Amino acid sequence: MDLLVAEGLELVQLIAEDGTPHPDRAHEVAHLVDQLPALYETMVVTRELDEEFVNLQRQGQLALFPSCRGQEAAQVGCAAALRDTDWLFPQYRELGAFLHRGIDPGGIGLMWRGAWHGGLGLIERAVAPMSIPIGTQALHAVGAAMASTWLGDGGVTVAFVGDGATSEGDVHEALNLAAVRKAPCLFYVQNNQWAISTPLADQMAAPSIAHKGVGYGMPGVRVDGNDILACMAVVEQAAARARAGEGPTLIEAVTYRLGPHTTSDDPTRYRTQAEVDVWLARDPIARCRAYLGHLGTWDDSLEDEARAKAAVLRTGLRAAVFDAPDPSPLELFDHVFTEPTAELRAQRAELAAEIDRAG
Amino acid sequence: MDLLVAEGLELVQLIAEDGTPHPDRAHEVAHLVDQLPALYETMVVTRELDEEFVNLQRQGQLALFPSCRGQEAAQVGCAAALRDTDWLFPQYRELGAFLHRGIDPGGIGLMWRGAWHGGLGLIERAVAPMSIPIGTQALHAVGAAMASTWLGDGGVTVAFVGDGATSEGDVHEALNLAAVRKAPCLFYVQNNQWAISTPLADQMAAPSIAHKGVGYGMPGVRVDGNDILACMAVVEQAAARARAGEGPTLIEAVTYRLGPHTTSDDPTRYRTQAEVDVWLARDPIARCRAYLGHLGTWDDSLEDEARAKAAVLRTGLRAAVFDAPDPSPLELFDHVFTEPTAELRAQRAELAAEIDRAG
Amino acid sequence: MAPTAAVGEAQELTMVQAINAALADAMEADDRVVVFGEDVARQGGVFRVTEGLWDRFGPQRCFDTPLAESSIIGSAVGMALRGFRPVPEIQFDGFTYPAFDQIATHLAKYRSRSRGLLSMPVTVRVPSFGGIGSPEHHSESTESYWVHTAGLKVVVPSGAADAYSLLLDSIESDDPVLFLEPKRRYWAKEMVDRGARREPIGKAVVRRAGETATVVTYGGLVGTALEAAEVAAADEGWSLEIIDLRSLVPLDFETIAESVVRTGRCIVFHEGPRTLGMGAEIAARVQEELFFNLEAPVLRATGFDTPYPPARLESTWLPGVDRLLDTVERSLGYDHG
Amino acid sequence: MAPTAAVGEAQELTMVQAINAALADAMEADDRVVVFGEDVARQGGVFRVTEGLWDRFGPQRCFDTPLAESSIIGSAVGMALRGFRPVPEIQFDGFTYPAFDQIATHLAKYRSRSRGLLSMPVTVRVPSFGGIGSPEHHSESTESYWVHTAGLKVVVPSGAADAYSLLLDSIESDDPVLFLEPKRRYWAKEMVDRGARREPIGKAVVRRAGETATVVTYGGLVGTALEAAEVAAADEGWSLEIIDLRSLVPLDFETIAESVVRTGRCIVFHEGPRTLGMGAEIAARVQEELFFNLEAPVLRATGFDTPYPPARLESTWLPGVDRLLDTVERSLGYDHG
Ligand SMILES: Cc1ncc(C[n+]2csc(CCOP(=O)(O)OP(=O)(O)O)c2C)c(N)n1
Ligand SMILES: Cc1ncc(C[n+]2csc(CCOP(=O)(O)OP(=O)(O)O)c2C)c(N)n1
Ligand SMILES: [Mg+2]
Ligand SMILES: [Mg+2]
Repeated sequence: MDLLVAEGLELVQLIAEDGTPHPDRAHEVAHLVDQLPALYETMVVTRELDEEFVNLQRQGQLALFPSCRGQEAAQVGCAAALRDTDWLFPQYRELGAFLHRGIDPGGIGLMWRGAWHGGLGLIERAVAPMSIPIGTQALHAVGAAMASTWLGDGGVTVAFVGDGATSEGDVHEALNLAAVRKAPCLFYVQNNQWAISTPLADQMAAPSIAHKGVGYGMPGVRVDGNDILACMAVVEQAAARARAGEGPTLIEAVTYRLGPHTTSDDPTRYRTQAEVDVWLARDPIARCRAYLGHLGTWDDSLEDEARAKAAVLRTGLRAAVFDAPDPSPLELFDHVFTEPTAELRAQRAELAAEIDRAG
Repeated sequence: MDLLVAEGLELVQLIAEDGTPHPDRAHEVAHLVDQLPALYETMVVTRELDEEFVNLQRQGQLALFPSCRGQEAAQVGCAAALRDTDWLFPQYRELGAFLHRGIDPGGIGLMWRGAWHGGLGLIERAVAPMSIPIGTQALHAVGAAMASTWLGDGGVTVAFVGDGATSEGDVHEALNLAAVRKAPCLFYVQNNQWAISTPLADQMAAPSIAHKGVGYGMPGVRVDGNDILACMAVVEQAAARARAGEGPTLIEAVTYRLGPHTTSDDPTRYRTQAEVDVWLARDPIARCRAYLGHLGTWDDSLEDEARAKAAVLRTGLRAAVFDAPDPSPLELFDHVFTEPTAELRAQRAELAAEIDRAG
Repeated sequence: MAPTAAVGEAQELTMVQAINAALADAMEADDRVVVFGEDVARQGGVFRVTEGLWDRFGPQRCFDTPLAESSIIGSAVGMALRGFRPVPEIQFDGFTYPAFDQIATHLAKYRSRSRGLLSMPVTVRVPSFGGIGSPEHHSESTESYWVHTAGLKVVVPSGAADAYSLLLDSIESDDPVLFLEPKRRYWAKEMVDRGARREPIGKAVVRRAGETATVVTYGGLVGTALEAAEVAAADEGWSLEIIDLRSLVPLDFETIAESVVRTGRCIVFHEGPRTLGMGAEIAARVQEELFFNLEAPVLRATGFDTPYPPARLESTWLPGVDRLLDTVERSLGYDHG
Repeated sequence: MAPTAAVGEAQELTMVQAINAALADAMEADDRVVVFGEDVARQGGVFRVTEGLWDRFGPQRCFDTPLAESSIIGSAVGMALRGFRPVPEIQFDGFTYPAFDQIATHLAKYRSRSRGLLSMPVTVRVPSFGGIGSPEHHSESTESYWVHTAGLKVVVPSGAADAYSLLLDSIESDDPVLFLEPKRRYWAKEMVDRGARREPIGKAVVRRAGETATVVTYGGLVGTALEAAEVAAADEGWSLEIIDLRSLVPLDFETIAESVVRTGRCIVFHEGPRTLGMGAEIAARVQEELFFNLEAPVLRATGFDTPYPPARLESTWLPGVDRLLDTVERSLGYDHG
């Protein structure tokens, strides 16, 4: 089964909304199914930590947090189909991918606390710092993918972008450059239907985001982003294609942002509860669980273990973030250049003196 | 005949390379054919003036000139299918369109002489100043098209861009915005195969530029840019569609830049004469003439009249440009703002004094 | 939405409400005024600055754009060219950068390129500057970029009343204006009279008269400077003169000069990085034109030459009362040369 | 392509040849160095600066990009992150603007954002400044934008020998460098020793010693200043000290100070618009740190606050020998305060 048919605009789905397996394709994804119990756990942990981040924000411990609730399958499924050495270039909402990579939630928390830009502990796991300016990271991903080819490391690079991001010039330039250079780069668009208050219909007029592949000469695939198996299968094929030197793929993972844009946002200003309810019924975690039930591999202990693991991580996150001491403001002067200039040394001394005087 | 079929990726051609009419479509374009003798003249005049601009550059009268040789049908055909009040947003190579609009070649010449940016006498004819930063004018066109809708003036706006320009983020953003707003805007891409030394194959990997329409939800049409009748027919239909409120169209006019990128360029560094020869054989002017011959409407006096008119315009151009006096440098201070600021008045006085002292 | 009141009757408004009122009044007065940007319509803007405009003026006059800043400015250029008066919003300071090309190469240069034939009456509203604990790229001081770019006016209100009046002036101006709104003063209240205009663009205002030294500032730091002046008066007996520039282009150098001639000392106070911040230009001008009047060099109390810090560090990094008063003290430490 | 010569043997090269030689030597020395941009490969660049690199190092190390400047810088960021040392070219100064966002939000901030974990050894080469009769947007002085943006080094060579040495230093530096090449000096020749390095980035050089006044300049105007100094010596008996900054970040303030302490007079000479041009920063610094040493205010001989003029007007608009000497005269007109 080739999921990357050039104008493959039907939604790839391997698990139906009620959890039943796709009638014909079970054998093709057998090798992925084994991973599902572990990934189920990651999704549950993602959901729970997401909740903890929101709590911490409410308690004044974080400045802001963008919840990924509803997008767990899209994120965990993507990360799971890759190698741990494949570089990821996230936007900011990819908690599920971060956790699958084994990134310490505390390093994410410190970013949202406002302790350091971009997050800590990501780079060490081949994940670029979170990128706030929408779409810009897609170009970094292409450059990194070109570098991978030159290094011959067999790596695939993934640019995570949102549906809103597809409007930015940088994402266009990234898709085009990747296609021209046949860079081993996947463009993984989480179409969560909204860019803050702007629905996809005000963002673009194309029949789907995946349709944009045609104009770049790369496959465009539309996958059910709430179906973890489908996400894995599509990413696996696209990654294999990229590793084989056949170039980039544009993947649209159709999903939904169940929460507000960030903790500062009030989505009731622009969307109805009825719409949210439709998507609540399509919960990716419940779907995975139902699927495992259909396969007969579900076991309640899986849930218990996931919750237990989540509890530990929640505690760890709270410990890392709650009233965490701030870095020294003087450190800011140390990272502007390899060596601070004379001017920066002088300014550092000025601030140090000011801090001293203030006691 | 609907030339704007959504994925219409066959080349629209109404006159075969040897000048024979399309076997089935003659009746459909009958209303355009009447204009051809006049347009033939405009093409000849364009070719001749183009030559004169190049001469003037060689004589040190112009700093630079980008020849449109080979693209006359694409340009004149497009302009001819529009109303004179439809705004055009050119790149810089659109001499044929300018002449069809009745713009004084002298105003174009003064730009290339370096007397004033953007050209003189364009705005008065609903043509925006020439735009050097590639692709940027496409966004102005969309804004102007939106304004047209609000004004209810029934106008269509045309963004001229090159094949190279399609890589720029701005062109993407323009296509997307126009599609979302259903702006009455045509994107007229003259695919002349080269962006300075960069061939289309290094610019993009899509099967054609017209294929990009799909990703924006607008028709993408590929037309033979050396077939003036086809260009007119396609633009006419796209303009009618836009005027009817049905939104923008992406038109790829496939043509060739027979000359160097500009008078500073040496194309032998990057392309073969054999390639140029192929396109020399497809000369748009000769094709139009042969077509008129096939129709039986050709008359040698047409050629004579065109040449005579061209001669007059060449003389006019030389007169306007040759050793033309420069504007006063002090004028620069007058157009920065509606009213010069105190600082600008002071600087203007400074320069005036400096000029005085220098005698 | 701004509470309604009869024209001519002053109301207490936050800066958010005042800007909202100015937009509504401008749209009411001239139907060529259109407001657009990311999330400005349905949502009323992430700071609610455009709240209610979509409802009141309809989706043609107030609309959401795709997420693409270059297209926001580029399309505004096209609208202006066809006679409209666009008032685009760029959601945050740092997101003007993707639109930098359209601003610098077109918005700023169209009048000049067209030899005065085409005006660019575009007011680019930008929630700007730091101080509210935002994530990266949401706290940038962008004014130096615009001030250096010939052809742009740059307006920075310090409070609600000025924001109302200066925004109306900006929208009515035929020149392009970068209207930088200090987010940290968005919720500060002031009496706003919708029936009257204050000093026009290009006129600075002395917010507090003094003799000891002149503090030149703008935007969010005007309030901080006034606070510092209180402290200085109480603790040190200094009397600081505080000048609110209100617009950086045009720069009201006369008001600065008139003050510095009296005080002999000048401190520029702004939050962006010091090198080539607005303080550099003012210092250069003051020393050039008032060389013999200065008792001390013009000094700068500013942000540092680092990227804007993460939220937890911003209050230390930002110039506040202490940095300003330390700088005044340094100025006073100079004896006659 | 640069004429070949044995290493260590000085050759007379144009600046174009010297830059070409530096690129070739850097690519030879380190295969992580990659050169790309619009028309740099087959064509060898519109100024032939990259001529021969594609042939010699192959299409992986030297390649043409699509026409999209943001992608040129954005992809360079990604390459740097994976250990390469990209040397992208932006074809002309004015076309850095579409890449402004990638430069300001990422190239400048990645090291800081990653808390020092990731370096950005990217050298952005930009044929820059005016003086050669180019069309609109091809003659911009962009340095103020980069100098104000924390995290970027800004290097501007004035001649072939410096261009060679400073470019190698830039490519070897782990910090991002905006390398602004003064097009008007592209064809000027100088002896270049490929075996040796000159003063490093961050070190200014006194190109001519003098006592009457200090002229601080860089890039294409260094030659003009030296010319002016000759005229001034011959006609007026003035002895001008000419400082070539070579890099604007880091700024070698020590060399400026050492000179101004002696001369008591300082003129900054650059071609970009005056307001917030580099002259503003230098004037601000000099008056701040050398207040008691100045006999006259720091003055600026610069371009004007207008868009860059059309080619026929540029020679009048640009600061030349006359404007500089008028300004020196103005400086000398100040008596002790
Ligand atoms: C260049 C830029 N413009 C605007 C913003 C403000 N902003 C932050 S998130 C966002 C919406 C992003 O939507 P999408 O790409 O769909 O991602 P999602 O938030 O839905 O995950 C906007 C407009 C930004 N961060 N960067
Ligand atoms: C933003 C920008 N980048 C680079 C250039 C330099 N440049 C001038 S023309 C050109 C090629 C344009 O190619 P295309 O769009 O195909 O138009 P053509 O010249 O073929 O008509 C380039 C790269 C420019 N003018 N603007
Ligand atoms: Mg989204
Ligand atoms: Mg072309």
